[in-house]
Amino acid sequence: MEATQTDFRLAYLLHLADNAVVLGQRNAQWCGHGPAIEEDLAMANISLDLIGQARLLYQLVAQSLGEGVTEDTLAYFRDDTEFRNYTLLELPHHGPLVGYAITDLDYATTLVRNFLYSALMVLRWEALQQSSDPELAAIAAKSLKETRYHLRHARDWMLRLGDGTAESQARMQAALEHLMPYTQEFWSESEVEAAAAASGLGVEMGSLRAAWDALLDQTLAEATLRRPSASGYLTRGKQGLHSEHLGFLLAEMQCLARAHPGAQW
Amino acid sequence: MEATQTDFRLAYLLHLADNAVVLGQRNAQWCGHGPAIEEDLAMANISLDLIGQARLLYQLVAQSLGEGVTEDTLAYFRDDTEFRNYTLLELPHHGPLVGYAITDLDYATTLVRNFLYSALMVLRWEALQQSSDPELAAIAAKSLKETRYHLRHARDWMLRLGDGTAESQARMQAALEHLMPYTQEFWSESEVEAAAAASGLGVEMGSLRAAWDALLDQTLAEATLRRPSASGYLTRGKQGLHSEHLGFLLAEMQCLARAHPGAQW
Amino acid sequence: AERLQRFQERIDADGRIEPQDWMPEAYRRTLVRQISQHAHSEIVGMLPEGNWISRAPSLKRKAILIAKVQDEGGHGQYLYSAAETLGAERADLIDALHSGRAKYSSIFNYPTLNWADVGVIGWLVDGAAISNQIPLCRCSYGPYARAMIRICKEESFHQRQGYEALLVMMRGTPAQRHMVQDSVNRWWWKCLAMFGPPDADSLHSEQSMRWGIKRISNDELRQKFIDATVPQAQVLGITLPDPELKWNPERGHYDHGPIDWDEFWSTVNGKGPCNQQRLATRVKAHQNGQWLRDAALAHARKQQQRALKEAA
Amino acid sequence: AERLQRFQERIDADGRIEPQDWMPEAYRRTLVRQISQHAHSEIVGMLPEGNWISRAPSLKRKAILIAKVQDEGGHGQYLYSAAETLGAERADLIDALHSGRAKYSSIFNYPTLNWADVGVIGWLVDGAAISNQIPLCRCSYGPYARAMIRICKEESFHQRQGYEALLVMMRGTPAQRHMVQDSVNRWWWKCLAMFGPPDADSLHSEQSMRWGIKRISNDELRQKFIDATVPQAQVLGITLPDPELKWNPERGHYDHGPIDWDEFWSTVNGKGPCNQQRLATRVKAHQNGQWLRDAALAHARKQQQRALKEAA
Repeated sequence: MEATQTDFRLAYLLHLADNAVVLGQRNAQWCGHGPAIEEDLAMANISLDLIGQARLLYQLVAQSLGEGVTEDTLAYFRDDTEFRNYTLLELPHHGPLVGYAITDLDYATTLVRNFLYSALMVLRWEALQQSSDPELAAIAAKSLKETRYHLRHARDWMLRLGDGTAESQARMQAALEHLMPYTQEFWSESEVEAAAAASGLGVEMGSLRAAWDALLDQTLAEATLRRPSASGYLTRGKQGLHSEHLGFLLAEMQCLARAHPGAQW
Repeated sequence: MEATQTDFRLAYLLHLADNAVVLGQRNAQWCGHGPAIEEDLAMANISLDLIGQARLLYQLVAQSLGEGVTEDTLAYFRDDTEFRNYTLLELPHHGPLVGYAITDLDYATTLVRNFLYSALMVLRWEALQQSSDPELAAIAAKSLKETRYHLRHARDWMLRLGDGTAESQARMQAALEHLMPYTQEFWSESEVEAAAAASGLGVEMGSLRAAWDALLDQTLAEATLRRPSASGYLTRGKQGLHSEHLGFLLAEMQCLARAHPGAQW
Repeated sequence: AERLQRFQERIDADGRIEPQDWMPEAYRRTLVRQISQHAHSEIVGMLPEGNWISRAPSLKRKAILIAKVQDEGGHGQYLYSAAETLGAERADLIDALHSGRAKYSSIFNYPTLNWADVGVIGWLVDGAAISNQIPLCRCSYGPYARAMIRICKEESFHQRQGYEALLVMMRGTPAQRHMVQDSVNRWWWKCLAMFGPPDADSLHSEQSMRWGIKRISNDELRQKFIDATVPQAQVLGITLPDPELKWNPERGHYDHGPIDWDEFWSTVNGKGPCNQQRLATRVKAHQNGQWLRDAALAHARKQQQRALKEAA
Repeated sequence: AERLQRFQERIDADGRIEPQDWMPEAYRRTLVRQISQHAHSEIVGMLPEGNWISRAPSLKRKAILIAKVQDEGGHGQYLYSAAETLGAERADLIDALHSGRAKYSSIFNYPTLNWADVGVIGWLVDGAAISNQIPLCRCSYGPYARAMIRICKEESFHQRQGYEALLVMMRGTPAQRHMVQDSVNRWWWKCLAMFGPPDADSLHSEQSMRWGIKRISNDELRQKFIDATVPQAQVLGITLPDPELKWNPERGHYDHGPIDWDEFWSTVNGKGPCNQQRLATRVKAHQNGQWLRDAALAHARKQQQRALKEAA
């Protein structure tokens, strides 16, 4: 019983941490390549927040695991199949292409993803402030403030670019069509989430859905964008079944740390 | 004396092998993304030849080193600073951009590089057939045949694309301007090459220069392309001082092998 | 009517129809559809395996993989040529693929997630493809039959290579064995679905049988594949992910559990994990290559005009 | 002439010139050139370190590096603002950079080749930059002086962070120590050249001194930097790659070997290892962002028109 308790707690925290580190890694790719200096700074800021959140969450897990496990062991020495992030967050910053395609970054994809995810996380962190785990509740309170900023940033751009030029609207709509099916994973059942919700550690995701839908609909209306159907393949990144993209992301992220096992930095 | 003999022999063979494996890795990136199916096949073919050459050369080195060293130890478990390839060959398939830029592949860059390098290697393998090292001479004979095909492929495209449309000519000329300065490294002195040439193992690179120049000039004239000056920064990849690009190339190439040290495949 | 009778007689006598022969329009259309779909599958099929070329864990395996993916491109090429003998234009066929009108084998809409997938695709996916294709070597249309003979030979080689790579991994570290098992778990059911829906639900089969384009039923081919694969899995030391899989001495065949046809049809109808990315990658490669193909054409025209001028 | 006299008197009395004050055209031009060049350096300077964000070997170092690169972008932003107080348009300044008319610090034309470069850039490159910049905190032009105070504060923080990261690496594995030494070998001489040519050869210095834009000579600043750095290198346990570097008790300073000014000028004049790739990367980012900036402008106009309509 005790073991199971720990199991789903750690799995739940890892899911939250992996989400943050993977999106943080992705968003940091814009550093030096953004469409305006202000956006380089904004994206760096969002990345920093996410990596900060990931660190706090990994540290909680590391404490529980003991035996020399650190935040870095968890970020750098687990393989892709051990990661529990939403598939949405590992996708590159462009439309649908195979894992080893190399192509220009598209800021529309970046902004739409940040909107879809931060809209969810504002609601989730809000709820997690009442988590039965006081340490998670504290992280939630801190992350909520940061995520509200991420949401505002993404939402502002949704409005400006949706209702900007014909080109910007087309780009935003295309990004939305591409990414929307991945949001199904937010609402799919997972044993870990169910157990976490039942125990009071986590939150019942279904309870956030109406608010998320409303936020999305209202933003899209203002942005003069159409809401695409979210149907299509149901991804399962949070259960460890990822896309072809995560392997490449982690290969780059982990290469140096793994070349020097045991080294301190 | 004997030790030095071995040192420069191994260093020379590694230089040749690293050239082949790095360009082979680069050219294989086109697989599935080429401008026509025929080009996917041609580039795969060139890659295969280069990787085959690298294997033979690494095997020679591994034999000399003994102690369980294999071709794969040399390709997968050396760091970027230990690689001795020309910088030209590690550049991505696009114009000058920083190491962590992500952008579309440009086939013009690919073809111009293959031309500049295979023009050199046809001459070099030809000469190395007379190497005092019979094993290297045998590899040279085999590689010469392959490289002649690589040169013909690249040269045909230089002519067609140089004297094709205005756009294709501009793309080829731009690729030429970008890559030409890197060819200076072909002619710069290195101790290893000097020692190899002196001993009869290698070839005096200066002795190939007039023929390379003539081949280039004649091809450019036919292709209605201008020969840019080759001045600019003198790269030193063959001495282990690389660009920002090699680290990324090797991180991806080596990630799986390094995640499973000691495994057989 | 007389021509049609001669045509059917030739087929019934196991003769070959050649490009210059008369053939019914529907026969021609069916063949163009099937051959081009097969060609598209070879081209799209380069992508899942191409995904691992840059990360192949040894130079030998890298070379084998590149050669294999190259062979697939080659198969695509001569299948397009076979379709061209029926009057189809390659540009039209490719356009049909890119616009979503033509299909390709749905198996390539699944991702390759670890290195063992390369071996498993060789062993199981190519294995299933060969089972499907061997009967086509006796297909009534000559150019297609001859292309299939060559393709089947090369595919069998790939299948043995794939299996051999898995044998080496299964003799390796626990992590390597785990990769193989994980990969088989993901691909096994998809491969069984490759033989198509149960005979009872199959649309085109009957007419194709009569025309000598299809010669063995889906269920029969699937059973043969399972019977051949189970002992190979045992030698390998992996578990096929079907608790109902067991030898039935009465039938003289292995019984197996039910295939999830909903999942299969969902993927066929565009909702698989990689449908969009596979197609978009091909479209993008084609678009990015436009300037080169245009220039090659322009150069050829210039050359021609120069030749004409010199001749004049 | 009277205004000019008052202007020079204010400067000589160590007063500040503010945007609304009269100033000679040449003073304004010199400042715009210098401030925008400094802003460009901050922006281009994001690239060498940005190269390692994705590969930072721990989450803590990744966060520190992102924050640092972000700070550099921020410095660029407020330096552009300072230039704007002199009547310059940011779009023009950026265009001057992208078209190659404006310069940026040549130090960013060298590649970052291992992780230690991130620490060494903090310690040595930022260190040299601070030595150059501290006198600018007393620059005669108010907005520039105030921007420099803030920038120097943040740069000093970066410098300490860089040095601390190197200390940790030097206490680490032999491979880590080797990285640090390799990095120092590559950067040391480039950093000494950052102070500019010897006073004897320096072009703009004299006038700039008189205008209170420059306050200490190149050679003096360089000497101070060396004197401060040598003991830090000893604590770190690395060898500075200059066999002639030694304490001269008579001068009360460290003597050093000759700087390779040919290499320096060659890089300044466009032939460094990364000149093209740095500039092309900035140009491409700018071009790729055009659609977004256009759309933001279009949106703002629409909003304005709606507001006007409502008001009417």
